[in-house]
Amino acid sequence: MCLAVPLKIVSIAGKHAVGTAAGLSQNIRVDFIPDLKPGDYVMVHAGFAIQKLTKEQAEENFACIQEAIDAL
Amino acid sequence: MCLAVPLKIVSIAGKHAVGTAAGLSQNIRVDFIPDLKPGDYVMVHAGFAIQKLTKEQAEENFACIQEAIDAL
Amino acid sequence: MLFDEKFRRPDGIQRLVKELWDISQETGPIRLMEICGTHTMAIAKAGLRSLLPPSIQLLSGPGCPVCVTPAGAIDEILRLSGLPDVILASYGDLLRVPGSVRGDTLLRRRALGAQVQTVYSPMEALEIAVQHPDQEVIFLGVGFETTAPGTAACILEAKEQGASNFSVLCLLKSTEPALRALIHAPDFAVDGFLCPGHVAVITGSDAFAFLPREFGLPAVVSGFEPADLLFSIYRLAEMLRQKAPALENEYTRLVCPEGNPAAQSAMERVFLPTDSLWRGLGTIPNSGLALREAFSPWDAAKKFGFSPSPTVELAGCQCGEVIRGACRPEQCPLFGRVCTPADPVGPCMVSGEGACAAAYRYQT
Amino acid sequence: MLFDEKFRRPDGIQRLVKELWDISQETGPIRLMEICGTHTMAIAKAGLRSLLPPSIQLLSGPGCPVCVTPAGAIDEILRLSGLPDVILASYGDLLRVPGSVRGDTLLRRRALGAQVQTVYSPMEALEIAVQHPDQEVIFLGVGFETTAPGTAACILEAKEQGASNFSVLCLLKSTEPALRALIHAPDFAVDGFLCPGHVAVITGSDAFAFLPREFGLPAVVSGFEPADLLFSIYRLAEMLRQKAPALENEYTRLVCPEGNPAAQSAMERVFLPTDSLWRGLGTIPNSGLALREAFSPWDAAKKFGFSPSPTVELAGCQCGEVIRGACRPEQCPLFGRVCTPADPVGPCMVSGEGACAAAYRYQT
Amino acid sequence: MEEIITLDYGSGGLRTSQLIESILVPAFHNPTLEDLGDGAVLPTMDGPLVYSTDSFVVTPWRFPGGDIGKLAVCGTVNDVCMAGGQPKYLSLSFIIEEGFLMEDFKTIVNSIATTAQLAGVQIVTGDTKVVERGKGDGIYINTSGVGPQRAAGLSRKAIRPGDAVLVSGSVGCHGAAVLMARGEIPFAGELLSDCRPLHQLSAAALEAGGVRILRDPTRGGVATTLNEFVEGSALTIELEEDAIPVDPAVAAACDLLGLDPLYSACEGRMLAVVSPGQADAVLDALHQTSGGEHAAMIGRVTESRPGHVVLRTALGGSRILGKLTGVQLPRIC
Amino acid sequence: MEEIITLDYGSGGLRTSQLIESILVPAFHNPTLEDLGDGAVLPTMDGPLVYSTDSFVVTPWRFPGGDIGKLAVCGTVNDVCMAGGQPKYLSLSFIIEEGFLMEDFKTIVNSIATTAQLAGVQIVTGDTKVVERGKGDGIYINTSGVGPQRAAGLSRKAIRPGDAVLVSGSVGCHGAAVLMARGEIPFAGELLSDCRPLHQLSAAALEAGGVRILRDPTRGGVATTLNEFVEGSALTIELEEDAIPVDPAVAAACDLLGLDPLYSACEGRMLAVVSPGQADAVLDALHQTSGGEHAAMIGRVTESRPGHVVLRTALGGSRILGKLTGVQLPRIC
Ligand code: SF4
Ligand code: SF4
Ligand SMILES: [Mg+2]
Ligand SMILES: [Mg+2]
Ligand SMILES: [Mg+2]
Ligand SMILES: [Mg+2]
Ligand SMILES: [Mg+2]
Ligand SMILES: [Mg+2]
Ligand SMILES: [Mg+2]
Ligand SMILES: [Mg+2]
Ligand SMILES: [Mg+2]
Ligand SMILES: [Mg+2]
Repeated sequence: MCLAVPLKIVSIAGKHAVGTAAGLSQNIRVDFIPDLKPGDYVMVHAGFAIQKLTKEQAEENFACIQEAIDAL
Repeated sequence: MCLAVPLKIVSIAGKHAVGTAAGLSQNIRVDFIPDLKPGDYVMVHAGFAIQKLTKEQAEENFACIQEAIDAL
Repeated sequence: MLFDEKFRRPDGIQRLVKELWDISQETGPIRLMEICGTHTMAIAKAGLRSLLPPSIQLLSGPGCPVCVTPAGAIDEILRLSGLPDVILASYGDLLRVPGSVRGDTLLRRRALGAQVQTVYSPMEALEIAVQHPDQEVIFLGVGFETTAPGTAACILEAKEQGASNFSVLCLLKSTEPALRALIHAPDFAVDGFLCPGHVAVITGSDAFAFLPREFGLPAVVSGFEPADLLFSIYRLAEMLRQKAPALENEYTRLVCPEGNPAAQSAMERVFLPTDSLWRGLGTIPNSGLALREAFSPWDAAKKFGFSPSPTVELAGCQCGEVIRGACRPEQCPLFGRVCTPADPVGPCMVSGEGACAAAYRYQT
Repeated sequence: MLFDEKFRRPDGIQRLVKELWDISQETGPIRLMEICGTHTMAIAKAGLRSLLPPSIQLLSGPGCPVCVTPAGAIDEILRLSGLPDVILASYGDLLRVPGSVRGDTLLRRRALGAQVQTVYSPMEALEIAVQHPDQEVIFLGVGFETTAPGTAACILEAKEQGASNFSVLCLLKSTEPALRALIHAPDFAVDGFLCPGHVAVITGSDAFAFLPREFGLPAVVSGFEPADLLFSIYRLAEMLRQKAPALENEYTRLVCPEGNPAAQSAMERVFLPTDSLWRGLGTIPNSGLALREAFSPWDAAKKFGFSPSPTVELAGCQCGEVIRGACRPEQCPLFGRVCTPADPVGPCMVSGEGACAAAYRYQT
Repeated sequence: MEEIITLDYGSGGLRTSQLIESILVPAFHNPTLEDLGDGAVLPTMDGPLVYSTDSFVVTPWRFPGGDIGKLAVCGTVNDVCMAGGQPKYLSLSFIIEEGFLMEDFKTIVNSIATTAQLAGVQIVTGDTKVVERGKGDGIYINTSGVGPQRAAGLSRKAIRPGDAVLVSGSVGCHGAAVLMARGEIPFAGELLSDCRPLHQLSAAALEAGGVRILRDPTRGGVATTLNEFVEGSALTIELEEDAIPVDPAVAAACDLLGLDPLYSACEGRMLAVVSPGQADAVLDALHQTSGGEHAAMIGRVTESRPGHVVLRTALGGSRILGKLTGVQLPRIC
Repeated sequence: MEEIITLDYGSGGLRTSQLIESILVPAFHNPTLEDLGDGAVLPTMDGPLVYSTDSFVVTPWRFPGGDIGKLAVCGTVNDVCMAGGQPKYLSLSFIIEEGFLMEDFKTIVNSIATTAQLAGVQIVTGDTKVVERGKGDGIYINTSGVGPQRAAGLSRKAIRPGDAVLVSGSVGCHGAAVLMARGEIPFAGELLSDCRPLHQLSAAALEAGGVRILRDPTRGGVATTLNEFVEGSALTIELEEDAIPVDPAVAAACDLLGLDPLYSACEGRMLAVVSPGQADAVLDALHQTSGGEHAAMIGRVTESRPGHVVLRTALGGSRILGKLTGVQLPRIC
């Protein structure tokens, strides 16, 4: 029930925005994400963006795990 | 629009009655036919009996016509 | 069926037919009009025309409720079919009749989502209303005197039950005013009338006495079996030969001079005469029946409005002339080319035995 | 997809797996519970269990909103589905869950004529209400903290629009009280928790700090990709080996300690904590969310009543025990004989990756 | 709680398999079907084949004298027979509206199995779809059928002046029975559909010889079917009203609504046009075959009114019988 | 006023003839059909025949990459191909809800004609029914198909340990495209159905040799179809997740709704189990045939978990893929 997917924002109008993934687009609500710009990435659950997502954070996250594995 | 069929009355309850023909039965209204008894025949149009019909009248009617034809 | 069997296959038909051929030699062309749509059907079904001499012509008059309902009224009915939560209950006959737009019928509207149910009796329509308390049921009350008493009884019943979601769009018509209008038309050319037997069951045969009395036209109230019809036609021809126009009642097994008083009084209680618009005949004073004031809550015209435009008719359609006997179907410019039974323009092509439909099948 | 690709096919998996086998040699049997139903799905889809040593057991906890909704609540929902002019809008998940009568589900009710529409977002439910002004639309608001903010936003929007035919049956639940109840249960036997990443996006990872702090249980907030899950399991095992229980956040790309303040404040504006009934856990104080007084017009429980019987459960079903980790599916007397994926008795057999459905497929 | 058919049964998954394995395969058991592949492999049949299909949407699904299952077998069996074939294999495809009672489905399946056995055909391949509530009418069935050609050259082109027109029994029963079951005829009473397989009657006629064309007068009835025989040709079919067998109850029901039995559907009657020399032989053969006891010669082929069907009435008059123009009897097969 | 289909078109009367003569016969013109009898007479076909049927109830009737007409031809053509036949003749039966636009009907008929030509099959017999408003869903189509057997012995019983499992292209596109067209996937964008006839691909595979069984993974998808291959047997199918071609948009759409492309229907993909020695040859043949460019070997037959389909995940784990339990993707074919 907490399924969420990452989408790329292509346009914003107030609380409404359009996000895309793999060539598909979806109308979503962005009530809970301040300072959103087209080009940003968000995690979307049940039609609502619940958090912003950046490439840097994802890479940092992955590097952290990789580092720990490498240390085994 | 003035299609009518002769039915034989099998039962009566107030303004309602059941008529039959060729083994089929139909619920009809008999608002306009006083003194109706089971066994009587009626002419039915759009669910309403519009007139009583007797074997004697039918035979008399036919005899009349036949007589006129025979006289030709 | 029942007692009618012997009226179907009578002896002596040959003699009657021969007599008609003989008469027609003497009289020259005879134009007889059957008023009742059911007569038209019965004549066609028995193949009567094929037995008659060519000089005895049978014309189909204004006695099919469908054929006389003007396009403007159908337009209004189509409008009603589009109202939300409205169920129209109608005799099947009306479903194929187009309004002022060709092909726009209740059948089409139903295919597109309108709620239209066919009924056999007005009482069925009232039952539908009881079964669907959240919807408005409008019964399309077409017909003549035969149908009017049942419609009246249904309205009385609705009032008694306090049915608040039921109403009748009263399009009932009276025979006599229409016949008078027809006779007064400048192009009137009918020599005698086959009078509607089941109308006469209600009105009494005397209701047609004005035809010989006022207009010198022979008239026979006829039944619906082959023998009834052939014999009645013979009587009309014979009266014409004798130049002795009178009213005769061939249908004595069912019709008496004064009609059915209980049925008449039901009509009387519920309806008032009103002016009415007929296809091909225009507006005829006192030729329609309207609900009396006391029944306004069951009057669909008051509940939902009803203002048929008197002018809209399908361009080119001569149904009015055909009904008046002033034009043969083949003379209509649309006949057979634009207007066919599969794709009818006017109501006379709609019914399988309508004047135009019948003529279409016989042209080769 | 997007940035998640590399979390799907990470290098070094073999080393992680080997490490887990090594750890389990030292620690002996380890019982870890994933709380979130989406974690359960992701673990199954990645085939993670097949990689773990048999002594590391993954249990599916009370984090599937469907599995924790008691039969009495479903009965009430089924009742609502039978009200005239009511459309239920629901996430698909709920449609197969039986109430207290086996096989009686929303799917069945819909097949028999009830109006039940599946939606992906609460906003879709509100749109249905706008499109059907003559009907009452009830949104079945199940879910945890991830879902609650959107539900709150939807209710705020309904109020703003003055939508009078829309309401929410609020069955939202809170994670922390359920975990506390679980831990306090006499048969509690879990060694560490895989904490729900998307719940933590909203609440912040700090919301799970009570697990090590108060109960000495290691806890890792985890993402949903194979690498996330395997690494988080490794961290839990490692903390158990080290006997150093702590809260760790594996899902740093999305989860911060304090969560999403805008989402929290929407929840705060609309909801109040309330006691709530859980399947298998009974009534837990303050474990549910109810609409505040100001939103009563949009509260389906107030509009249509909602009194789930706390006692009705399907006879024999051990779903409650399974959810608590107190009973393995195979130990349920109905498992595999009476209760199968094609004909499920309890909610744990309903979902394709529910604990019982998964166990069923793996027994041969 | 009554068991119903839900969307799951059409999912292609577990429930679909259940339905096939627990209800359909046992009912129709035969080696070809049991393979359950994407299609059936039929043993070699020599010579040309006859192939036909029909969908059945009759409402209500159960009517006096039959049900949609019996109808679905008869309809296609009869079409294959009428086209000169010997029906051997049927395909069977259901479109079920969710909420349909499992018990009713079983009844229909049994009726299919019984009728198939009676008609000597095997159900060898099939399909089941379930549609959402409100997107169907309980159940629709499609069948197709195939079998070796028994007689070649049956065609309207073979009809000649002087040929006799035969019917295997009374006309219009099915249409009237269904209308009554629908409540469209405001009558109650026993009015049985004529629904039955025509494999024996058609075989008997073909064996007797001289058959130009066979046809089962389904939708549109006898009048429409006969029109199809002659339309656009130089030929006329002249019928004798008195010779056409009509059940009195059917006549009564039709009279009431102003309908004509000649336009009412039959689902177990056969029209045959037969060479003059063989007409009596064919009629005898029909009389001696079950279901043909009331077969009658109802007319002749002439050239009096090219392209038309003419009815000689009991009165001695005549009228042209056109094709049905539209739904007289709504949805009856 | 837009022309619509009314009950009259299904009456069996004039309108029905009009529809057949002005739309259907011209679209499908072939000598067998033009006879317009109760059934078609098919020329002699030597040897055993393959025979199959399916009804098509997809909603909406038009979807990206096809429509119900194309689907109805492909579905049956493919079933005949998968059962080892060479489809030659189709029957075609419509159930139309009154009010359906004539224009849309013509579009569908054209699509059927085009696809039939592409697939090398002739429409030889058919039927048209019209049902009342609210008793259908625009249009339903049934087709059946028949043709000579091209390869005998294709059967799950022929599968052996060591056999290779091949798929002709990416999986699950049709199911996802239809869900999106229905608005069940709250996405917009181009997601094309894979709907296409498999006559060439199946011919190529059979020609290359070593084929044990063919199947098009329609309802229930790849996972359910493969389960049907091994259930109740001593065999296992082991799939490699990484080897299974999945379109990124399909993956994205499925992810969003928690669905699995392995359970999503294909309508133009072929699963083949092939003997180990011929696997490469078959794969080459598929690669060289239109529609098979992305064919892949996705797994092997083993005996590790009798009766089950096992997926080796990208992570190196494994999971059992069961049959679909119920509607995951409602009504998609
Ligand atoms: S042919 Fe058609 S248009 Fe002309 S009068 Fe007759 S019904 Fe009207
Ligand atoms: S096997 Fe079925 S009845 Fe038993 S606990 Fe699991 S879901 Fe409940
Ligand atoms: Mg009715
Ligand atoms: Mg939806
Ligand atoms: Mg297949
Ligand atoms: Mg057929
Ligand atoms: Mg047929
Ligand atoms: Mg199938
Ligand atoms: Mg036929
Ligand atoms: Mg098939
Ligand atoms: Mg198929
Ligand atoms: Mg047919």
